Amino acid sequence: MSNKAVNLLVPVLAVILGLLVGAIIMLVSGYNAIDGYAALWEGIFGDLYRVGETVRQITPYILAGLAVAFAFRAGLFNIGVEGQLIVGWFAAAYVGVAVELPKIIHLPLAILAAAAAGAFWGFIPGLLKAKFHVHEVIVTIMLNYIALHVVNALIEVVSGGSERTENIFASASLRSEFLAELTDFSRLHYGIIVALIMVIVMWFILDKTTTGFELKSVGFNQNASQYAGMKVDRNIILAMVISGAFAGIGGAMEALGTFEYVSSKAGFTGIGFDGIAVALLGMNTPLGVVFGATLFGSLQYGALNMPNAAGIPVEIVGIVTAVIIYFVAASYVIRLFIERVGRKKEAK
Amino acid sequence: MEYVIEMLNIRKEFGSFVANDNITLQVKKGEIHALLGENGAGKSTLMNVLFGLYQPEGGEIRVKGKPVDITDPNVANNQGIGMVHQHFMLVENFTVTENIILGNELTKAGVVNKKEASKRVQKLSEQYGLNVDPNAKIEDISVGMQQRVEILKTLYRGAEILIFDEPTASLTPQEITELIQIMQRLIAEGKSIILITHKLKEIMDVSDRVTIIRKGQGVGTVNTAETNPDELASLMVGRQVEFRTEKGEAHPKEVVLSVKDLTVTDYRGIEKVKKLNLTVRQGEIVGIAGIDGNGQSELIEAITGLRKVKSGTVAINGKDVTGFKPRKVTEAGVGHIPQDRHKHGLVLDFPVGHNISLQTYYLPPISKNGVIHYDRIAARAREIIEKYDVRTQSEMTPARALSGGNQQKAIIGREVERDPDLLIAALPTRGLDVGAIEFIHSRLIEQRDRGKAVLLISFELDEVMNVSDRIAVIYDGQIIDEVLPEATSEQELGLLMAGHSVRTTKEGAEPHVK
Amino acid sequence: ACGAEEGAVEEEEGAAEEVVEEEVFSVAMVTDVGGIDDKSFNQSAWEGIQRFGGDNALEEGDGGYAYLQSASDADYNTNLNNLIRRDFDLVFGIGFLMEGAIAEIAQQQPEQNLAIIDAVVEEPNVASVLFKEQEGAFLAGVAAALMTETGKVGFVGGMEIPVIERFEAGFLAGVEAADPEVEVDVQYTGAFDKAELGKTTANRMYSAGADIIFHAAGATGNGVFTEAKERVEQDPDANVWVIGVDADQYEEGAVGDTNVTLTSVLKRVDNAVYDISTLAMNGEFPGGETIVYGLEDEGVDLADSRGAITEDVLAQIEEFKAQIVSGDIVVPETVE
Amino acid sequence: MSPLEIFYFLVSSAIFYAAPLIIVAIGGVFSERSGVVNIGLEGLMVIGAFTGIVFNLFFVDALGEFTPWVSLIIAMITGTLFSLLLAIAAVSFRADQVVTGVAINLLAIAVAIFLVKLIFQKGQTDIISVNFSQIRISFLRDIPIIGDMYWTSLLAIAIAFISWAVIYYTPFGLRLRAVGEHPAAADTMGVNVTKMRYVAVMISGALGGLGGAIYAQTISNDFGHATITGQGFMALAAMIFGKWHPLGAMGAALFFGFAQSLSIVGPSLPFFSEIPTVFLYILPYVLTILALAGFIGRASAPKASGTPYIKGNR
Ligand SMILES: Nc1ncnc2c1ncn2[C@@H]1O[C@H](COP(=O)(O)OP(=O)(O)OP(=O)(O)O)[C@@H](O)[C@H]1O
Ligand SMILES: Nc1ncnc2c1ncn2[C@@H]1O[C@H](COP(=O)(O)OP(=O)(O)OP(=O)(O)O)[C@@H](O)[C@H]1O
Ligand SMILES: [Mg+2]
Ligand SMILES: [Mg+2]
Repeated sequence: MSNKAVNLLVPVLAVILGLLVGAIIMLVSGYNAIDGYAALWEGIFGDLYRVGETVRQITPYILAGLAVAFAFRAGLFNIGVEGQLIVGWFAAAYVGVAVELPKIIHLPLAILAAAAAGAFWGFIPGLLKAKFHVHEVIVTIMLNYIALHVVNALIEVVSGGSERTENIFASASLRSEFLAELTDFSRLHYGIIVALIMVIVMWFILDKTTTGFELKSVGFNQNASQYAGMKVDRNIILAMVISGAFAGIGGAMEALGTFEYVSSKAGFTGIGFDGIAVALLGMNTPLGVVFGATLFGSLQYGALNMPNAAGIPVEIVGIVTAVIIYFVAASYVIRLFIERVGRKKEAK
Repeated sequence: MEYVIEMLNIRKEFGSFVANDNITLQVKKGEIHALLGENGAGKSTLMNVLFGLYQPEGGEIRVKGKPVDITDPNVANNQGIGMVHQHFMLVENFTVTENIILGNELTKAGVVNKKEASKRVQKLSEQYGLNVDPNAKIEDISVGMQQRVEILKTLYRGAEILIFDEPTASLTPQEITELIQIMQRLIAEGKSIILITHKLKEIMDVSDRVTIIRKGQGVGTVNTAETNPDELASLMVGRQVEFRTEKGEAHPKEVVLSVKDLTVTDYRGIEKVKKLNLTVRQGEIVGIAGIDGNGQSELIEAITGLRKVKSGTVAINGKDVTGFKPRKVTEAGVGHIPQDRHKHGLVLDFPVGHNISLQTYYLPPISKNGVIHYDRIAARAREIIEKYDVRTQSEMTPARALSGGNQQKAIIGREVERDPDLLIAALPTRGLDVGAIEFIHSRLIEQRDRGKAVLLISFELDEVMNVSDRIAVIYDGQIIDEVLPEATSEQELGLLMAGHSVRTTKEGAEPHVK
Repeated sequence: ACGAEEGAVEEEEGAAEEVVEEEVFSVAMVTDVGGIDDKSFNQSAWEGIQRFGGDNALEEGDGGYAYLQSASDADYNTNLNNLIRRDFDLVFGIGFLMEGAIAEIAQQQPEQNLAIIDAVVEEPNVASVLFKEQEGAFLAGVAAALMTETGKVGFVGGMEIPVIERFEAGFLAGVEAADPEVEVDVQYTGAFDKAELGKTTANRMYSAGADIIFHAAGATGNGVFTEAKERVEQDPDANVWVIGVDADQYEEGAVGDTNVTLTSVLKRVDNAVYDISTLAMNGEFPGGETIVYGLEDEGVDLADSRGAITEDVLAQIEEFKAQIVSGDIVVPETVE
Repeated sequence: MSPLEIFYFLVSSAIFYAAPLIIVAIGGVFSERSGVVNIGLEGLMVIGAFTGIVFNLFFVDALGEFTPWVSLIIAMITGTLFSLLLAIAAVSFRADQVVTGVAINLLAIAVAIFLVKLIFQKGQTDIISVNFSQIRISFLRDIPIIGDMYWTSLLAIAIAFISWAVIYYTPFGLRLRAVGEHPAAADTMGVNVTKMRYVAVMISGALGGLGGAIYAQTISNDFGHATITGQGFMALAAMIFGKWHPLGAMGAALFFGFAQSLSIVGPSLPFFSEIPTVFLYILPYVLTILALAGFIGRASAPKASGTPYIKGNR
């Protein structure tokens, strides 16, 4: 079997295994697995509204996934996507409420503000890693908490003591009547296009630019990269900054599309952490991230329908998702299995 | 029983690739048995089978006549087989003693008894004249001492049969001499040795018999006394070969590299290069001879911008490049074949093709306005792969999968084809077989003949003597003398490198600089 | 037996359908991430809906009463929509976090009756429900001020948001009114889900001499209870108390045979939900209005202290309560 | 509070806060020292907290005062079993260890909440009635700091020292570190790399479960989705901060605890009370970053950590 075919088959088998495990758990727990999956399917594709909402859900996952994947490709583990996303969310919402401008300026400005905020939040661990060799994992974990508290405080300041900002001006919104009507008033917004553009941006940076070449090289071997004349420090910082910018734009999707405001957060959104899973499901490639986000987002969104339509706790989908990721990680076994089967067939 | 080890018709496959195709090796008690073959011939694989790291697909192993099934290194240890690996198997942040006792610890009340263990190591070390400090950390000791630790590891386990996989590849001439003495002492103690080396001279000097393998197949075994290097070489390659590098006279012209009063410190702030002066001209190869650790690495790193210069200057073609970033130095016309190809020379997880463009990816025609053209990288890679005979499946194969010789050829191709005014080659032939060495040497000479400057750093007297036009001897961070190869004997050079008799030799080698 | 049971189920389903055909009023709610067992307002709201369902012979499910739980903030909108699609006559959004979602849907679906708890949405088809938390907290302040033996009491808040600040303001005012000498130690923890912060903060307050702590901090408040209970376990004579919030937190305070819960400030979301549902069923849905539930209409209250508060103090609390109901005392919403 | 009281408070609440982190971080030390990156600490804590609480609730009638202790053992067992998932994937299946860890985290919380809903028909458990409390031995009680300590804190400190001794002074520790630094070397010396890594990951599972159960039985007293929210990641940070050393991890966890307590005492101190609360909320995290950048500096992970060992690979 060709390598490409195997590469495709691995995630497919992982998904099948995940669903199988989920089915077994449902059966053992006394639920009807067929009803459960029917509800899940219904929850994702049931009608236009749901399809719209599913796509909306996928949008921030794509960006969070890109953020994690991009850092990974440069040899960095960015657990701070969550925090970068939160500051991006705030920045976009702030620009959205603070001024009213023509849409053609306002919307890009708000997205840019989010990217800049996220980039700044990524710059800190990048700088500390490059200059002081501080492990980026700890710094980004700490910065997540800092982002949460700082943004909550800023919301209070900006909104004059309230727990949320006003809604952003329409000129900064990603929402569109057209998409809403198309999908039966779902909150589907133009963010998905922004996300897909960012997918292309990541692909372009990594695969088409000298910067991408350097980032990958530094990711694999800092020593050799330095010997080859690359600026390792600069590349580490740059990788974190770009990664943070992707995450920040992910926040903008929420600020300008899904919610159109930002409110105090009692805890993390989870999107940033899920971004790790998305990136890894997608093997850290731009296109892979789209698939990872689609799978992850669909399951998460569709799961909401399970307690409703089949009386099964949503957590079953969490289990299924985890099992899928587990088997993607352990793809060696699946590959071995595919090879064995392949060989047996050849033998015959 | 005549043979202590018999490996009969051993077959080892990696997927569809046959690394060992029915090879037979028989080792007599008390002999040094050399194993010879080109890079990738299958020597290490065969030894890894003997040591239980690989399970063979076919064949039989007998130890002292008894068939044994060596399923893992523990079995090998129990059979009295010890191995000194090509790439050292030492835990860098452990002490010598810890490395030696690992897996076979001496305990007192459940706690590792380091005191007693290090005493034993000390004793063993003295018994075989190995001169090892049991309490030193591996990362702090020289390569030579690391190797002696590897030997101690096997002796500590009571090995009777010792396998040495390319033990001399990374040793200095002094260390090699010591190692040979150690091996002879081991034989005297009744042990048997299997020795893998690419250096025919060593085989001729120390071994009793030689088994030759070629492309995974056994060619046969000969008595060392009844053969000569030429015959061994042709047996190894499979045709008549001439391994002497042809080299005409040098015609040095303008100064390319000029180092003045250079002082460089290491990361601890200790001066490793002290007010060093050196020039290299167009059309000459200057060899830096010296024992490892006398400032060679720091010197190169300072020239290439990888290390901060404390004082002094470095100029390329008359242009001061002191303190330049590596990229700027490269652009000033310097090519660099680094000492450690895995760590510094290659991004092992990148395809060979990417590695070949590791210095030029940002320049036209590969890149324009920051946009990179991978098809051009591939095209260039194919050219160089062809021209430098880099054996790889394709330019997209990860560099990791290439043999050391081919990795090195790719690096040479990359650096030489950039046509630098100054080519710095640090230990360019380490671990390579004679064929590959010859290839690389002729590339260096070719550069010189095209009017380029070449700076060669080597620990091997042979190499320095044969390739250089002028030899600068480095000792304790300074060039203590410069000699002409044709006017100097190996003995003299060796003494110089050890820092001896600076004045007398200087007078003896009077007319060296033109 | 199996067959018989299946038949029974079918019959039931048939019955349910008939009920639907009769066009009985149906009501549903969306919880925030807490879920219907958060021992707080989600739970209380669900209890109100269940009570309403029971009293009006509704079945749980479509055409009767139902709830959906949200897994994240992004789910509110979806869940509300989902319930609307399932044709519930009235849909509640529980909690201020749902304000944006309710506002948006109210505009998209002008025919749909919606209600929101703890926030105001000015749309003609939305009934907004607020509570005078400060009035309940005021009584808690009175109780604390009169019961303290050390002259020092504490307030542990979660995040600094208006709802919690109303609790704080009421509590401070109550203490001030009952005994201006009593000191109040106020501290916010910045989180609703960090029990360890609640515990450490309570530890600090008790160590510094406070003997009664009122918490309005969700699960962070669990830590306050933990600390108080531990102190009582260590030393049965320790005089430490906790005032719970939202629901009657008596159970949380149980330690062996005693209990550290002095009382709890009740926020009767159940009553409000019941009330609004009844109005809507009777065709009097207060769309576009904001209804504020205070002491007067049993929207807030103090829980039974089960003897922890002495009779004379209870009597004084009653007096203050009467004054608030009559409007003689107006409890401030914010801290000056 | 007087300055002395404040000091006692800071120290004792730092220790209290740190106890579960110390244990979990040391679990991470074992795993990573053997060469297996363990991002799944959070998930292991979740499993420990869940089983600790559920077992406590079900067996409290039978076991009485001993319940929390027995719960700890049960939590260690389930933690160990759960960590096998990581071991199998990371060691035998050559899986990407980070991905597996992420999967473990997702799986743990999903399974735990799923089971809670199945068992209790609601999103969180009831509150346990018997939990851990402070040391009650009379002669210790009067000593400041120690008197305010919990048995579980003592346990954590004991575990730190025992782990230090095990990792640095026993044959097991020597092999563990060798396997994490240079598995091929260990292999040639007859050390079973696979076995060592399994054992190490299982120890991290046991300690992760233990830490979770301690957290749940000293602090939250029930289990729900808000019980373990990031403590595992803080433990991971403590492990790195502590340079993969058990005592270092303990120090780092205590540092976190200290910074956290400082943010709580803050408002009652004169010079702190003026600044906006948000600065107190972020204080622990900012202090950590400053400490790392300022004087802790470079941390180097065990060399082989994160890479599956495949015999014969270079
Ligand atoms: N782990 C492996 N997987 C796949 N192929 C391998 C592996 N190890 C060795 N080989 C193949 O087996 C051949 C023999 O390798 P081996 O290491 O035995 O060579 P060698 O004779 O020791 O070479 P050198 O002189 O460079 O040390 C190589 O050409 C390589 O292609
Ligand atoms: N995982 C692997 N996959 C494919 N080939 C491998 C692998 N590991 C080792 N090899 C092969 O092993 C061969 C020789 O390995 P060896 O370690 O002897 O290197 P070498 O050629 O002596 O180079 P050096 O000594 O510079 O590392 C190479 O040809 C390489 O292709
Ligand atoms: Mg070899
Ligand atoms: Mg070699």
